[in-house]
Amino acid sequence: MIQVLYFAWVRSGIGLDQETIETEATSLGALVEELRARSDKHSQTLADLSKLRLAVNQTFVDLDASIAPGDEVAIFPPMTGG
Amino acid sequence: MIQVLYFAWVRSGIGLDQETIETEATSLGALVEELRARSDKHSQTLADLSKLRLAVNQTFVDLDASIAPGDEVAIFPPMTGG
Amino acid sequence: MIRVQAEDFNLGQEIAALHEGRRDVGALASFLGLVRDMAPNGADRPQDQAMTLEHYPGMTEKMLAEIDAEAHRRWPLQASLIIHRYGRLLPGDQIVLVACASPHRQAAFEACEFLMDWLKTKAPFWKLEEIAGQGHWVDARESDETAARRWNKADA
Amino acid sequence: MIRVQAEDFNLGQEIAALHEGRRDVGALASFLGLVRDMAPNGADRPQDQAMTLEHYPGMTEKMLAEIDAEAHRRWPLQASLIIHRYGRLLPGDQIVLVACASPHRQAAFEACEFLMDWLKTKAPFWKLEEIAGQGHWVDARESDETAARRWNKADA
Repeated sequence: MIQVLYFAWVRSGIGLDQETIETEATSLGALVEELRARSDKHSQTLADLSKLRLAVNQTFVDLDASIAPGDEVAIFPPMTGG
Repeated sequence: MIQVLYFAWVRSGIGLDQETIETEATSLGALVEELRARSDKHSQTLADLSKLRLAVNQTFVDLDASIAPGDEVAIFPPMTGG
Repeated sequence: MIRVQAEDFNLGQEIAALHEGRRDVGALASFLGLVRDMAPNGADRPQDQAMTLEHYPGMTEKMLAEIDAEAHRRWPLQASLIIHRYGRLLPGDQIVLVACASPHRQAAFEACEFLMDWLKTKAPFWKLEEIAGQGHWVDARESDETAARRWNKADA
Repeated sequence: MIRVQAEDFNLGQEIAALHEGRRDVGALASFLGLVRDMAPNGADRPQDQAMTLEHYPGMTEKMLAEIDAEAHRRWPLQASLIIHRYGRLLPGDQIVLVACASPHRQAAFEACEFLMDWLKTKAPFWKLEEIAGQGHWVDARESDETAARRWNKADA
Protein backbone atom coordinates (compact mmCIF):
# COMPACT_ATOMS: atom_id res chain seq x y z
CA MET A 1 0.00 0.00 0.00
CA ILE A 2 1.19 3.48 -0.93
CA GLN A 3 -0.24 6.66 0.54
CA VAL A 4 -0.52 9.34 -2.18
CA LEU A 5 -0.94 13.01 -1.20
CA TYR A 6 -2.08 15.80 -3.53
CA PHE A 7 -1.64 19.53 -2.95
CA ALA A 8 -2.81 22.83 -4.45
CA TRP A 9 -4.36 22.49 -7.94
CA VAL A 10 -3.45 18.82 -8.11
CA ARG A 11 -5.66 18.29 -5.04
CA SER A 12 -8.52 20.38 -6.42
CA GLY A 13 -8.13 18.86 -9.89
CA ILE A 14 -8.34 15.26 -8.68
CA GLY A 15 -10.83 16.18 -5.98
CA LEU A 16 -8.95 14.32 -3.23
CA ASP A 17 -6.29 15.40 -0.79
CA GLN A 18 -5.00 11.83 -0.44
CA GLU A 19 -5.75 8.25 -1.33
CA THR A 20 -4.37 4.84 -0.45
CA ILE A 21 -3.28 2.80 -3.46
CA GLU A 22 -2.90 -0.99 -3.64
CA THR A 23 -0.16 -1.45 -6.19
CA GLU A 24 2.57 -3.73 -7.44
CA ALA A 25 4.47 -0.76 -8.88
CA THR A 26 8.09 -0.45 -7.78
CA SER A 27 8.85 2.82 -9.53
CA LEU A 28 7.19 6.20 -9.21
CA GLY A 29 6.69 6.28 -12.99
CA ALA A 30 4.71 3.05 -12.90
CA LEU A 31 2.63 4.35 -9.99
CA VAL A 32 1.79 7.56 -11.85
CA GLU A 33 0.62 5.47 -14.83
CA GLU A 34 -1.74 3.58 -12.51
CA LEU A 35 -2.99 6.83 -10.96
CA ARG A 36 -3.75 8.29 -14.40
CA ALA A 37 -5.97 5.26 -15.14
CA ARG A 38 -8.13 5.78 -12.04
CA SER A 39 -10.42 8.53 -13.44
CA ASP A 40 -10.69 11.27 -16.03
CA LYS A 41 -9.77 13.80 -13.35
CA HIS A 42 -6.63 11.86 -12.50
CA SER A 43 -5.76 11.54 -16.16
CA GLN A 44 -6.22 15.23 -16.91
CA THR A 45 -4.56 16.56 -13.76
CA LEU A 46 -1.53 14.28 -14.02
CA ALA A 47 -1.21 14.59 -17.81
CA ASP A 48 1.81 16.91 -17.92
CA LEU A 49 4.44 15.87 -15.40
CA SER A 50 6.70 18.75 -16.42
CA LYS A 51 4.26 20.96 -14.46
CA LEU A 52 4.47 18.81 -11.34
CA ARG A 53 6.87 18.04 -8.53
CA LEU A 54 7.21 14.64 -6.88
CA ALA A 55 8.28 13.59 -3.40
CA VAL A 56 8.71 10.20 -1.75
CA ASN A 57 8.76 10.19 2.03
CA GLN A 58 9.02 13.98 2.00
CA THR A 59 12.12 14.07 -0.20
CA PHE A 60 12.08 15.45 -3.76
CA VAL A 61 12.62 12.73 -6.36
CA ASP A 62 12.40 12.13 -10.10
CA LEU A 63 9.99 9.87 -11.94
CA ASP A 64 12.49 7.01 -11.94
CA ALA A 65 12.60 6.85 -8.13
CA SER A 66 11.89 3.49 -6.49
CA ILE A 67 8.87 3.07 -4.25
CA ALA A 68 8.07 0.39 -1.69
CA PRO A 69 5.04 -0.56 0.39
CA GLY A 70 4.44 1.97 3.19
CA ASP A 71 5.95 4.89 1.28
CA GLU A 72 4.33 8.32 1.32
CA VAL A 73 4.19 9.76 -2.20
CA ALA A 74 3.25 13.40 -2.83
CA ILE A 75 2.38 15.10 -6.13
CA PHE A 76 2.10 18.87 -6.33
CA PRO A 77 2.82 21.94 -8.46
CA PRO A 78 6.03 24.01 -8.18
CA MET A 79 6.04 25.83 -4.86
CA THR A 80 4.97 29.43 -4.39
CA GLY A 81 5.68 30.20 -0.73
CA GLY A 82 7.65 33.04 0.78
CA MET B 1 37.43 84.02 7.96
CA ILE B 2 37.15 80.27 7.57
CA GLN B 3 35.66 77.99 10.21
CA VAL B 4 37.67 74.76 10.45
CA LEU B 5 36.18 71.69 12.16
CA TYR B 6 38.13 68.64 13.33
CA PHE B 7 36.70 65.22 14.15
CA ALA B 8 37.82 61.94 15.74
CA TRP B 9 41.61 61.55 16.04
CA VAL B 10 42.19 64.77 14.12
CA ARG B 11 40.29 66.58 16.87
CA SER B 12 42.10 64.80 19.69
CA GLY B 13 45.47 65.15 17.90
CA ILE B 14 45.17 68.90 17.43
CA GLY B 15 43.38 69.32 20.74
CA LEU B 16 40.60 71.48 19.27
CA ASP B 17 37.19 70.64 17.84
CA GLN B 18 37.17 73.81 15.77
CA GLU B 19 38.97 77.05 15.16
CA THR B 20 38.37 80.23 13.19
CA ILE B 21 41.16 81.07 10.74
CA GLU B 22 41.95 84.46 9.26
CA THR B 23 43.43 83.63 5.91
CA GLU B 24 44.07 84.85 2.37
CA ALA B 25 44.12 81.28 1.09
CA THR B 26 41.78 80.57 -1.82
CA SER B 27 42.45 76.84 -2.08
CA LEU B 28 42.06 74.12 0.48
CA GLY B 29 45.65 73.05 -0.13
CA ALA B 30 46.95 76.50 0.79
CA LEU B 31 44.76 76.55 3.91
CA VAL B 32 46.08 73.16 5.05
CA GLU B 33 49.65 74.49 4.66
CA GLU B 34 48.75 77.41 6.95
CA LEU B 35 47.11 75.07 9.46
CA ARG B 36 50.21 72.85 9.58
CA ALA B 37 52.30 75.90 10.54
CA ARG B 38 50.14 76.76 13.55
CA SER B 39 51.63 74.23 16.03
CA ASP B 40 53.54 70.98 16.29
CA LYS B 41 50.25 69.22 16.96
CA HIS B 42 48.77 70.65 13.78
CA SER B 43 51.86 69.72 11.82
CA GLN B 44 51.95 66.14 13.09
CA THR B 45 48.22 65.47 12.86
CA LEU B 46 47.87 66.91 9.36
CA ALA B 47 51.16 65.47 8.05
CA ASP B 48 49.70 62.66 5.92
CA LEU B 49 46.71 63.82 3.95
CA SER B 50 46.23 60.37 2.42
CA LYS B 51 44.85 59.37 5.84
CA LEU B 52 42.37 62.25 5.93
CA ARG B 53 39.11 63.29 4.33
CA LEU B 54 38.17 66.87 3.52
CA ALA B 55 34.84 68.66 3.27
CA VAL B 56 33.88 72.22 2.37
CA ASN B 57 30.40 73.30 3.41
CA GLN B 58 29.56 69.69 4.23
CA THR B 59 30.48 68.35 0.80
CA PHE B 60 33.44 66.03 0.21
CA VAL B 61 36.19 67.74 -1.82
CA ASP B 62 39.81 67.25 -2.86
CA LEU B 63 42.79 69.31 -1.80
CA ASP B 64 42.52 71.50 -4.90
CA ALA B 65 39.03 72.72 -3.96
CA SER B 66 38.47 76.49 -3.80
CA ILE B 67 37.57 78.14 -0.53
CA ALA B 68 36.06 81.54 0.19
CA PRO B 69 35.42 83.63 3.30
CA GLY B 70 32.57 82.22 5.37
CA ASP B 71 33.18 78.62 4.26
CA GLU B 72 33.00 75.74 6.71
CA VAL B 73 35.96 73.41 6.24
CA ALA B 74 36.14 70.01 7.97
CA ILE B 75 39.10 67.65 8.29
CA PHE B 76 38.61 64.12 9.58
CA PRO B 77 39.67 60.48 9.17
CA PRO B 78 37.87 57.98 6.92
CA MET B 79 34.47 57.24 8.39
CA THR B 80 33.68 54.23 10.52
CA GLY B 81 29.94 54.44 11.13
CA GLY B 82 27.28 51.83 10.60
CA MET C 1 14.82 28.16 14.59
CA ILE C 2 11.92 27.08 12.36
CA ARG C 3 8.25 27.83 12.94
CA VAL C 4 5.31 27.00 10.66
CA GLN C 5 2.14 28.46 12.09
CA ALA C 6 -1.28 29.93 11.32
CA GLU C 7 -0.93 32.69 13.92
CA ASP C 8 0.58 36.10 13.26
CA PHE C 9 4.00 36.96 14.74
CA ASN C 10 5.54 39.99 16.41
CA LEU C 11 8.57 40.96 14.33
CA GLY C 12 10.13 43.16 17.03
CA GLN C 13 9.96 40.45 19.67
CA GLU C 14 11.30 37.80 17.30
CA ILE C 15 14.29 39.91 16.22
CA ALA C 16 15.03 40.96 19.79
CA ALA C 17 15.05 37.32 20.91
CA LEU C 18 17.87 36.62 18.43
CA HIS C 19 20.31 39.07 20.04
CA GLU C 20 19.09 40.05 23.50
CA GLY C 21 21.49 39.15 26.26
CA ARG C 22 24.27 38.57 23.73
CA ARG C 23 27.35 40.70 23.14
CA ASP C 24 28.77 38.96 20.09
CA VAL C 25 26.15 39.77 17.41
CA GLY C 26 27.24 42.68 15.25
CA ALA C 27 24.82 42.34 12.34
CA LEU C 28 21.23 41.20 12.05
CA ALA C 29 19.60 41.12 8.62
CA SER C 30 15.94 40.30 8.26
CA PHE C 31 13.23 39.99 5.65
CA LEU C 32 9.50 40.37 6.11
CA GLY C 33 7.12 39.18 3.39
CA LEU C 34 3.61 40.62 3.30
CA VAL C 35 0.42 39.90 1.35
CA ARG C 36 0.11 42.52 -1.38
CA ASP C 37 -3.07 43.88 -2.83
CA MET C 38 -3.80 41.57 -5.75
CA ALA C 39 -6.57 43.44 -7.57
CA PRO C 40 -5.36 44.68 -10.95
CA ASN C 41 -6.61 48.13 -10.12
CA GLY C 42 -5.46 48.52 -6.54
CA ALA C 43 -7.78 49.98 -4.01
CA ASP C 44 -11.18 48.93 -5.37
CA ARG C 45 -12.44 46.02 -3.32
CA PRO C 46 -10.25 45.42 -0.28
CA GLN C 47 -12.76 43.18 1.47
CA ASP C 48 -13.06 40.86 -1.52
CA GLN C 49 -9.45 39.72 -1.48
CA ALA C 50 -7.66 36.94 0.35
CA MET C 51 -4.67 34.70 -0.04
CA THR C 52 -4.73 31.17 1.34
CA LEU C 53 -1.42 29.45 1.93
CA GLU C 54 -1.53 25.67 1.74
CA HIS C 55 1.45 23.57 2.80
CA TYR C 56 2.58 19.98 3.24
CA PRO C 57 2.77 19.44 7.01
CA GLY C 58 5.87 17.52 7.94
CA MET C 59 7.73 18.07 4.69
CA THR C 60 7.54 21.84 5.19
CA GLU C 61 9.31 21.68 8.54
CA LYS C 62 11.81 19.16 7.17
CA MET C 63 12.71 21.34 4.18
CA LEU C 64 12.95 24.55 6.24
CA ALA C 65 15.24 22.80 8.72
CA GLU C 66 17.44 21.59 5.83
CA ILE C 67 17.58 25.06 4.28
CA ASP C 68 18.43 26.59 7.65
CA ALA C 69 21.17 24.03 8.29
CA GLU C 70 22.65 24.73 4.84
CA ALA C 71 22.78 28.48 5.63
CA HIS C 72 24.68 27.71 8.84
CA ARG C 73 27.13 25.57 6.87
CA ARG C 74 27.76 28.34 4.36
CA TRP C 75 27.96 31.41 6.61
CA PRO C 76 29.17 32.11 10.16
CA LEU C 77 25.72 32.59 11.69
CA GLN C 78 25.15 32.96 15.40
CA ALA C 79 21.38 32.63 15.17
CA SER C 80 18.71 32.35 12.51
CA LEU C 81 14.96 32.29 12.33
CA ILE C 82 12.38 31.27 9.75
CA ILE C 83 8.70 31.81 10.52
CA HIS C 84 6.22 30.98 7.76
CA ARG C 85 2.46 31.25 8.13
CA TYR C 86 -0.23 29.17 6.45
CA GLY C 87 -4.00 29.57 6.19
CA ARG C 88 -6.16 32.42 5.00
CA LEU C 89 -4.48 35.85 4.97
CA LEU C 90 -5.57 39.31 3.87
CA PRO C 91 -3.70 42.10 2.05
CA GLY C 92 -1.24 43.73 4.45
CA ASP C 93 -0.88 40.57 6.55
CA GLN C 94 2.55 39.19 7.41
CA ILE C 95 3.44 35.92 5.64
CA VAL C 96 7.08 35.16 6.33
CA LEU C 97 9.95 36.37 8.49
CA VAL C 98 13.56 35.36 7.95
CA ALA C 99 16.39 36.71 10.11
CA CYS C 100 20.12 35.99 10.40
CA ALA C 101 22.57 37.14 13.06
CA SER C 102 26.31 37.18 12.45
CA PRO C 103 29.39 39.08 13.56
CA HIS C 104 29.56 40.59 10.04
CA ARG C 105 26.98 42.27 7.87
CA GLN C 106 27.85 40.62 4.56
CA ALA C 107 27.26 37.16 6.03
CA ALA C 108 24.00 38.25 7.61
CA PHE C 109 22.68 39.76 4.36
CA GLU C 110 23.77 36.88 2.13
CA ALA C 111 22.39 34.19 4.41
CA CYS C 112 19.08 36.04 4.65
CA GLU C 113 18.77 36.29 0.85
CA PHE C 114 19.81 32.68 0.48
CA LEU C 115 17.14 31.52 2.92
CA MET C 116 14.43 33.46 1.07
CA ASP C 117 15.57 32.23 -2.37
CA TRP C 118 15.73 28.59 -1.34
CA LEU C 119 12.54 28.80 0.70
CA LYS C 120 10.67 30.08 -2.37
CA THR C 121 11.69 27.10 -4.50
CA LYS C 122 12.15 24.26 -2.00
CA ALA C 123 9.58 24.67 0.79
CA PRO C 124 6.20 23.08 -0.07
CA PHE C 125 3.87 26.07 0.17
CA TRP C 126 1.26 27.08 -2.41
CA LYS C 127 -0.68 30.31 -2.69
CA LEU C 128 -4.34 30.47 -3.64
CA GLU C 129 -5.46 34.00 -4.51
CA GLU C 130 -9.11 34.94 -4.17
CA ILE C 131 -10.43 38.10 -5.78
CA ALA C 132 -14.15 38.79 -5.70
CA GLY C 133 -14.93 35.13 -5.05
CA GLN C 134 -12.70 33.83 -7.87
CA GLY C 135 -9.84 31.66 -6.66
CA HIS C 136 -6.73 30.82 -8.65
CA TRP C 137 -3.45 29.17 -7.79
CA VAL C 138 -0.43 31.42 -8.12
CA ASP C 139 2.07 30.21 -10.73
CA ALA C 140 5.68 29.67 -9.77
CA ARG C 141 7.93 32.33 -11.25
CA GLU C 142 10.99 31.65 -13.35
CA SER C 143 12.67 34.60 -11.62
CA ASP C 144 12.46 32.71 -8.32
CA GLU C 145 14.13 29.68 -9.91
CA THR C 146 16.84 31.93 -11.31
CA ALA C 147 17.39 33.58 -7.93
CA ALA C 148 17.69 30.19 -6.24
CA ARG C 149 20.17 28.90 -8.82
CA ARG C 150 22.71 31.63 -8.10
CA TRP C 151 23.49 29.84 -4.81
CA ASN C 152 24.37 26.56 -6.53
CA LYS C 153 27.94 25.65 -5.79
CA ALA C 154 30.33 24.92 -8.62
CA ASP C 155 31.27 21.66 -6.94
CA ALA C 156 27.72 20.60 -6.07
CA MET D 1 13.14 58.89 6.58
CA ILE D 2 16.41 59.86 8.29
CA ARG D 3 17.02 60.05 12.02
CA VAL D 4 20.31 60.78 13.83
CA GLN D 5 19.80 60.44 17.56
CA ALA D 6 21.42 59.56 20.89
CA GLU D 7 18.34 57.63 22.09
CA ASP D 8 17.73 53.96 21.50
CA PHE D 9 15.01 52.89 19.05
CA ASN D 10 12.32 50.20 18.98
CA LEU D 11 12.95 48.09 15.88
CA GLY D 12 9.52 46.48 15.86
CA GLN D 13 7.72 49.81 15.99
CA GLU D 14 9.94 51.35 13.32
CA ILE D 15 9.46 48.45 10.88
CA ALA D 16 5.72 48.34 11.53
CA ALA D 17 5.42 52.06 10.80
CA LEU D 18 6.84 51.43 7.31
CA HIS D 19 4.03 49.09 6.23
CA GLU D 20 1.10 49.42 8.63
CA GLY D 21 -2.10 50.54 6.98
CA ARG D 22 -0.64 49.80 3.53
CA ARG D 23 -1.61 47.01 1.17
CA ASP D 24 1.04 47.50 -1.51
CA VAL D 25 4.23 46.52 0.34
CA GLY D 26 5.24 42.95 -0.45
CA ALA D 27 8.82 42.93 0.84
CA LEU D 28 10.57 44.64 3.71
CA ALA D 29 14.30 44.08 4.19
CA SER D 30 16.07 45.48 7.21
CA PHE D 31 19.47 45.58 8.84
CA LEU D 32 20.28 46.11 12.51
CA GLY D 33 23.85 46.93 13.56
CA LEU D 34 24.86 46.25 17.16
CA VAL D 35 27.90 47.01 19.31
CA ARG D 36 29.97 43.84 19.57
CA ASP D 37 32.13 42.79 22.45
CA MET D 38 35.54 44.26 21.57
CA ALA D 39 37.79 42.52 24.11
CA PRO D 40 40.15 40.13 22.35
CA ASN D 41 39.15 37.40 24.74
CA GLY D 42 35.41 37.82 24.86
CA ALA D 43 33.59 37.70 28.13
CA ASP D 44 36.26 38.95 30.54
CA ARG D 45 35.42 42.54 31.42
CA PRO D 46 31.97 43.51 30.18
CA GLN D 47 31.74 46.63 32.34
CA ASP D 48 35.06 48.00 31.07
CA GLN D 49 33.98 48.34 27.46
CA ALA D 50 32.23 51.09 25.58
CA MET D 51 31.99 52.48 22.07
CA THR D 52 31.49 56.19 21.52
CA LEU D 53 30.13 57.31 18.17
CA GLU D 54 31.11 60.81 17.14
CA HIS D 55 29.54 62.48 14.13
CA TYR D 56 29.48 65.73 12.18
CA PRO D 57 26.08 67.29 12.95
CA GLY D 58 24.55 68.76 9.82
CA MET D 59 26.74 66.91 7.34
CA THR D 60 25.58 63.57 8.74
CA GLU D 61 21.92 64.33 8.04
CA LYS D 62 22.82 65.79 4.64
CA MET D 63 24.79 62.70 3.58
CA LEU D 64 22.18 60.25 4.87
CA ALA D 65 19.46 62.14 2.98
CA GLU D 66 21.58 62.00 -0.21
CA ILE D 67 22.23 58.28 0.21
CA ASP D 68 18.55 57.64 0.84
CA ALA D 69 17.53 59.67 -2.22
CA GLU D 70 20.01 57.73 -4.35
CA ALA D 71 18.49 54.42 -3.17
CA HIS D 72 15.05 55.67 -4.21
CA ARG D 73 16.43 56.61 -7.65
CA ARG D 74 17.94 53.18 -8.16
CA TRP D 75 15.18 50.90 -6.80
CA PRO D 76 11.36 51.02 -6.70
CA LEU D 77 11.08 51.70 -2.96
CA GLN D 78 7.81 52.54 -1.26
CA ALA D 79 9.40 53.54 2.03
CA SER D 80 12.83 53.59 3.62
CA LEU D 81 14.32 54.35 6.99
CA ILE D 82 17.79 55.10 8.32
CA ILE D 83 18.26 55.54 12.07
CA HIS D 84 21.83 56.03 13.30
CA ARG D 85 22.75 56.63 16.92
CA TYR D 86 25.65 58.65 18.32
CA GLY D 87 27.13 58.96 21.78
CA ARG D 88 28.39 56.38 24.24
CA LEU D 89 27.13 52.82 23.68
CA LEU D 90 27.81 49.48 25.34
CA PRO D 91 28.24 45.96 23.91
CA GLY D 92 24.86 44.65 22.80
CA ASP D 93 23.46 48.14 22.17
CA GLN D 94 21.74 48.98 18.90
CA ILE D 95 23.73 51.36 16.64
CA VAL D 96 21.99 51.54 13.30
CA LEU D 97 18.76 50.44 11.63
CA VAL D 98 18.19 50.50 7.88
CA ALA D 99 14.95 49.28 6.31
CA CYS D 100 13.52 49.29 2.77
CA ALA D 101 10.00 48.47 1.63
CA SER D 102 9.24 47.50 -1.97
CA PRO D 103 6.77 45.42 -3.93
CA HIS D 104 9.61 42.95 -4.66
CA ARG D 105 12.16 41.28 -2.44
CA GLN D 106 15.22 41.71 -4.65
CA ALA D 107 14.80 45.49 -4.69
CA ALA D 108 14.27 45.59 -0.93
CA PHE D 109 17.39 43.51 -0.24
CA GLU D 110 19.63 45.34 -2.70
CA ALA D 111 18.58 48.80 -1.54
CA CYS D 112 19.14 47.81 2.08
CA GLU D 113 22.66 46.55 1.36
CA PHE D 114 23.39 49.61 -0.74
CA LEU D 115 22.32 51.94 2.08
CA MET D 116 24.56 50.15 4.56
CA ASP D 117 27.56 50.07 2.21
CA TRP D 118 27.29 53.75 1.31
CA LEU D 119 26.51 54.79 4.87
CA LYS D 120 29.70 53.07 6.06
CA THR D 121 31.90 55.02 3.67
CA LYS D 122 30.05 58.31 3.15
CA ALA D 123 28.31 59.25 6.41
CA PRO D 124 30.60 61.17 8.82
CA PHE D 125 30.58 58.91 11.87
CA TRP D 126 33.64 57.74 13.80
CA LYS D 127 33.92 55.01 16.41
CA LEU D 128 36.04 55.33 19.54
CA GLU D 129 36.50 52.01 21.32
CA GLU D 130 37.28 51.96 25.01
CA ILE D 131 38.57 48.81 26.64
CA ALA D 132 39.70 48.93 30.27
CA GLY D 133 40.11 52.68 30.13
CA GLN D 134 42.15 52.66 26.91
CA GLY D 135 40.50 54.47 24.03
CA HIS D 136 41.39 54.05 20.38
CA TRP D 137 39.78 55.18 17.16
CA VAL D 138 38.56 52.36 14.95
CA ASP D 139 40.32 52.24 11.57
CA ALA D 140 38.29 52.31 8.39
CA ARG D 141 38.33 48.94 6.66
CA GLU D 142 39.31 48.35 3.07
CA SER D 143 36.53 45.76 2.85
CA ASP D 144 33.99 48.53 3.47
CA GLU D 145 35.46 50.57 0.61
CA THR D 146 35.33 47.52 -1.63
CA ALA D 147 31.73 46.83 -0.69
CA ALA D 148 30.76 50.43 -1.45
CA ARG D 149 32.50 50.41 -4.83
CA ARG D 150 30.41 47.53 -6.15
CA TRP D 151 27.50 49.98 -6.44
CA ASN D 152 29.42 52.37 -8.69
CA LYS D 153 27.66 52.71 -11.98
CA ALA D 154 29.53 52.11 -15.19
CA ASP D 155 28.36 55.49 -16.46
CA ALA D 156 29.08 57.41 -13.24
